[in-house]
Amino acid sequence: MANYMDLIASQKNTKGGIIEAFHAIQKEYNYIPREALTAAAKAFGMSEAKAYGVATFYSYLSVEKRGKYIIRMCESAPCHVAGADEVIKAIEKYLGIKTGETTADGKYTLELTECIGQCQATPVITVNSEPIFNVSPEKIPEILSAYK
Amino acid sequence: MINLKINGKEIQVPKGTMLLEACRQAGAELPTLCYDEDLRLAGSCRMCLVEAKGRPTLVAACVMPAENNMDILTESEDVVEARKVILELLTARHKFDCHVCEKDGNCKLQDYCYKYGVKESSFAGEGPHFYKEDPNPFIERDYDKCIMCTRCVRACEEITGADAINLEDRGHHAKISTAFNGILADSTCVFCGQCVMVCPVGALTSKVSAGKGKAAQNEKVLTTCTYCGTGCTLELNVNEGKVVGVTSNRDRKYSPVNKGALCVKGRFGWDFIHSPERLTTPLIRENGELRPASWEEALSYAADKLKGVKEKYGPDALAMFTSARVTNEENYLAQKFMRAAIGTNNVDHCARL
Amino acid sequence: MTNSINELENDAKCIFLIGTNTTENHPVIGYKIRKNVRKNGAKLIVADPRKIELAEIADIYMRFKPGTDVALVNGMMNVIINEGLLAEEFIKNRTEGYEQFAETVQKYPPEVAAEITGVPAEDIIKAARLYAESEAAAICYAMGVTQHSTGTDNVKTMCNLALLTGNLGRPGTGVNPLRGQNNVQGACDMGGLPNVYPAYQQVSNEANKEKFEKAWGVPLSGKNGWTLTEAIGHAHHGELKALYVLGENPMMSDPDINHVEEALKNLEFLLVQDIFLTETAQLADVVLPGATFAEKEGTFSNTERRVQRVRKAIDPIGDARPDWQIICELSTRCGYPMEYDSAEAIFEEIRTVTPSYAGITYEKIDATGIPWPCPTVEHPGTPILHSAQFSRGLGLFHAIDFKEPVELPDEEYPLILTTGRNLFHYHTGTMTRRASALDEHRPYNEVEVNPVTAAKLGIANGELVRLSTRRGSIELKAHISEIVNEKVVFITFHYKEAAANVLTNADSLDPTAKIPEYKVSAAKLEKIV
Amino acid sequence: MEEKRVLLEYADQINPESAADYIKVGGYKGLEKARAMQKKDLIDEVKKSGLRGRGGAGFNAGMKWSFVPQDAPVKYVVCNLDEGEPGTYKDRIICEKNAQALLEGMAICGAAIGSDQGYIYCRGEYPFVVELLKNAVKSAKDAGALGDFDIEVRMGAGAYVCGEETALIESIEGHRGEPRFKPPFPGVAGLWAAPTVVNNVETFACLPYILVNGAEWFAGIGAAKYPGTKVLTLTGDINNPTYFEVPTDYKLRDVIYKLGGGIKNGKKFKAVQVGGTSGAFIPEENLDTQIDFDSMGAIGAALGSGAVLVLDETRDIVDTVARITKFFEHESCGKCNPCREGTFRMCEMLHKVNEGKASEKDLENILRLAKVMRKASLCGLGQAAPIPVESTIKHFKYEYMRKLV
Repeated sequence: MANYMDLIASQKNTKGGIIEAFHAIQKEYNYIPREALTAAAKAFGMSEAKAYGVATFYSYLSVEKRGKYIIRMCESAPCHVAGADEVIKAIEKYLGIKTGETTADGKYTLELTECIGQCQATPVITVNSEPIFNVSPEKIPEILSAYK
Repeated sequence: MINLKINGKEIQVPKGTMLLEACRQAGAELPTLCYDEDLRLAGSCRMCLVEAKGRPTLVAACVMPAENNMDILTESEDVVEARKVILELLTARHKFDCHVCEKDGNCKLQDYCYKYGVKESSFAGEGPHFYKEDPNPFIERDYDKCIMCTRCVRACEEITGADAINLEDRGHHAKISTAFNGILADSTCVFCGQCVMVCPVGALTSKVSAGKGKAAQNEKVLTTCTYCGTGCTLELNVNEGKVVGVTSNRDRKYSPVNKGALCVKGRFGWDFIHSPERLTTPLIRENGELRPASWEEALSYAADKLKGVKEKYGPDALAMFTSARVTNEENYLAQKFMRAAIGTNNVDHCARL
Repeated sequence: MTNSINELENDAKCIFLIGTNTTENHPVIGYKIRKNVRKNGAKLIVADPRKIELAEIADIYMRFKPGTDVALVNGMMNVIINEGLLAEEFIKNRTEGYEQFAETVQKYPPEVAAEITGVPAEDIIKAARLYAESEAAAICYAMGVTQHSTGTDNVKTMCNLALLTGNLGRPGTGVNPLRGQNNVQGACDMGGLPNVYPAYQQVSNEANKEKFEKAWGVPLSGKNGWTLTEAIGHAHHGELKALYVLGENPMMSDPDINHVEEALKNLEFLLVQDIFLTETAQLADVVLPGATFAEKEGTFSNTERRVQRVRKAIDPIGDARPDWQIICELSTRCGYPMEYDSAEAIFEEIRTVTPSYAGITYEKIDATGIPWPCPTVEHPGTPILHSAQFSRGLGLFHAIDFKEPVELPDEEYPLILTTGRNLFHYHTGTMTRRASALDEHRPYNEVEVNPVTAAKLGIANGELVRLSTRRGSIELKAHISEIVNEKVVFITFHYKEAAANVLTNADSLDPTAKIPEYKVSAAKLEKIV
Repeated sequence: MEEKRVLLEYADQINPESAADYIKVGGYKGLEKARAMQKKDLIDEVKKSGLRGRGGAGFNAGMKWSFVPQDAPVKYVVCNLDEGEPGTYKDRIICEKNAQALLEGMAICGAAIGSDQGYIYCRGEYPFVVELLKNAVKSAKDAGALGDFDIEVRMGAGAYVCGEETALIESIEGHRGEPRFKPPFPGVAGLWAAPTVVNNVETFACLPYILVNGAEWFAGIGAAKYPGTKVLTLTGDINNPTYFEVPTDYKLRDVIYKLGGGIKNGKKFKAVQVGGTSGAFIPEENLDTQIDFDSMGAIGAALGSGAVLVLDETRDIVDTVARITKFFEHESCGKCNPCREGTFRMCEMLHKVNEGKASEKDLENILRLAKVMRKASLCGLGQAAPIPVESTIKHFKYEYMRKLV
């Protein structure tokens, strides 16, 4: 795993690039650990409180530890009318967790997302930002079992 | 110069004047919650909205520069309705405990609700509930009363530069928070209380003053801080003959050095005044112990002693340490006393210490 | 201060802080400096043995060895002279003594200064350029500069720097001592000093003496009195027999407290007037209860010489009385009647004998205080001194060589102890230790010790340790922090339970100002076993 | 009626990352031409084409550029690729099919305003587009196609509000994506307080074609007051849920029944929401409206992002709108009171209606709140959030009424 200091340093010359640094950290850690946030704040000349404010503003950034696979269910109107609610229920049932939670083994985190712009194939979920199209409750076990 | 009309009145203001100021000049004082003349503009509370004829939306007067030929209405039906709805939205989440609130009578939310006749909110529903105890002896943080004007965040950043607080999360989950929503003592907070100073409601109050007198009931006495040499102006809040708190006057005229800003000692370090350890009577040492004495006895005794030493050893056997903490008048008298009454120049104070 | 506080927020383009932990000791001035740096991009140079808060946002931070101020600034001035960054016109028109001064400074090339101070030569060079090349550069210092056996030299050196670059008499410039106490400026202005009457009129000058004899109606002594530190010494030796202490606490604030205690106990009569039974009052023969600032009228003069009103908010507590009334009563009983109706009546008398205050009235400062000199009622006051000329005419350069502090670390006492304040307490703690919230927040003293030193001594953070000097020792908690380097430890002097001045040296006084060397004592730190 | 493909003419025929491929089909000729022109003439040409922003406000692009002070030392060109309107993915399609046209368009804008630095702010939901664009920029730079003009790609992190230009700017600066008050407009003080032109992908991508074929050519396509083509994305109960590029005088009915192939499963049409989740719901009676900005405006709707969400007769309008209010509650930045509290309470009240717990009084409150949000919110998000609610109460009130207690 890359050291967060290196990840921050890689973005150091990106003007205002703390969000880019957060992306780089999240790619490795799946969330932004506290020490990493503090270090990023310092590197970008921002107070820790402000950096925390930035990190908590954006849905795709998290300051809390998350699973290895982050499953996001789109629930915007096009997916909603295509049956997103039923898919969410199926995922919750399959993983045994509620939306917003992480499985006990630390493998999966289930989140809701707004539209991910793949509306040609609703409903859509993403696993670690990779979209999976035309999902249905029945397909869920097969889809998720591929992520070990 | 810009020519515009406010409530039908033609006025002229310099270019760059915000509508808020222009309206003020035209005699229309607008309600504001997020506006603070010492802080960068936010334009977010939307209380100072006015109607600019011909525009599809209402404009926030605090952030809208006056333009030529604007035709502004400050209390039109739409404007009043918008303010009412905003107040109802704020009151829908505000913890109402005015009867025990330190800010009762000095609260902008209360004042505007009164002014616009907002008795109850049409939008009352669930939470949000943000209250979390912050174990520090200075500042009470009750975010169930917060109206998200962000004046505290801006004051912390722009006046003090402590950057201890900012916003966390977004939308209606957004709240004022330190990094990782911790306690102030673990943050970069220096407890200057500038946040308390700018809070327009009862979300941020002084724990030292709690329960000692509601803001509106206190008499305020303008004076100069007793601590360091900066010479900050502050207001002693007096209730029933006791000092119950410190606030500050933010008018440069009355607060030329600090313009209302204080430090933790100035704002929260006043209750030594009523410390039970205060000396309340003269004392005379007798048989090795200090015992209470009357003024007459103590003064005569002391004067006799001083005179005795002077007579026996000469005036230079006496000295006085006057004080860097008492007034000019007292220092003047102290050195005059030593020089004129005793006859020595043995007078000094702790300027060097 | 030669200049005013708000210039540090608005006008200074470069601020050189030396020996001032501004955000803790003058917080509101600290805010202004930070705002100027952040908002207007003012340059900031911080020189301090401790890596204080403002060092974080400084363009250059110089961590110099305590007591080497002269060498550091001489090094900077060497660069300024040799790189031609000096203000030639200003020097020519408004100063004297340059030649001899410059000769001395030539002995301090940055490499030599680096050797003495421990600051890298390139930082000294950078700091010199930054200060000298700024359009308006202000020097601010506090007790970090003055509380040395070379305190007077240090201050003169700061003046040299300002003179050399013409940074005087204009907005945003100046030599600005940040005074630590609410009315230390006023106490000096009012003649609370052994050698001067109000407005710094020398007592040894016959004309002055006559003027005051006339004003006060009695013959006066033309002999300079003793300074506070001298007086303690004379008490020790038995020449001082009676001492009247008004709102001071030498048992906490003076060097080598054990020595002070012996001296005070040696007096025939000790009179203390205070608001609390201070450590000093506990030794008194008579204690008179004075009033706090909330209980009386008057004026304070702040560090920028601004005379401001103090107003009575409440009646004195119990039987306490405003201090001016007590002095009047005492004086009258001593055979010199003093009768004033009010503080304002005293102020009116002050105006008649204090030229710099002559134009100030309570009415004029009802809202906004006025910085002296204010010679006439029409005069608006003087925020900036020396704009046209110096009080003595030409500004005088002083040729000053570096001198080592009196007590240097050795094998037995290998560390340098330096003392000061923290944000939450004030001076000897008489007030703040009794302010409930402040004391709750910072209830005990700590010694700041570098992690390397702590590791060497096997000390853990928060552990109780013993700190000793040749004068004595105290026990307090260790606070492990890189704010100090490996050779320095820092403590505050607010706490009677672990009083800093048990440790400090009463014999290392500045020869002119008689100020003790609080910033350098040789000390040792031990684990308590 | 047929599609008219301008931006997507070579879709799937060229590698979108490759500058060489793009040049082969005539790419970068527009930029060459632009660079040979005086700035003022270039701006005039764009003005004359009638090109209007393909995002929310439909502002004349050339006009917007003309507000940029020419003498400012630093200026920026920012591309808004934060298409967060649910049901919208046309900017992604343009990038995936013709990314170089976007880059060329930005460089043309740079030439017009005198900027050599562009930023593309791509939504965090499209990490693969970020990669694609970075490769495309590299390819163009390597080929020397962009000259001195540099483009940096930044990735958002899940905030719909960053589609608002000033929030987007805040986000590039590394801040919370909270909109700024205007004035000052970005054209005067935008990114890092420098004059900044913000346009979206589709707007920029039109520019090479305008330069190559001339302003008059462009002005002659589609609706006179909103000329050119528009890429639409069809979702919901429609037989062909995909994207189309059509001239702007295309009619809504044709979008649904011709290109879209009509309603799925042979059901009847109930409503269509155009422009994404912030758009109005349009009933059957208005289907013969042209899709251009002004025609849509005339029926109280908006073309917006060009998303077309079709609902069939079986759909529950209140349920759909309740879901939409949840979207706004989630995406409000929280800066201004009417939006932060309004979206929250609107969502609460809509769910109350949807759950059959609301009274007529609640419906009154909903409309009262909607009006104030529309008039008093700081940015477009709060101003548009109540539109789906108001438009459905207007056109489908019976659906609400039947759910009241």
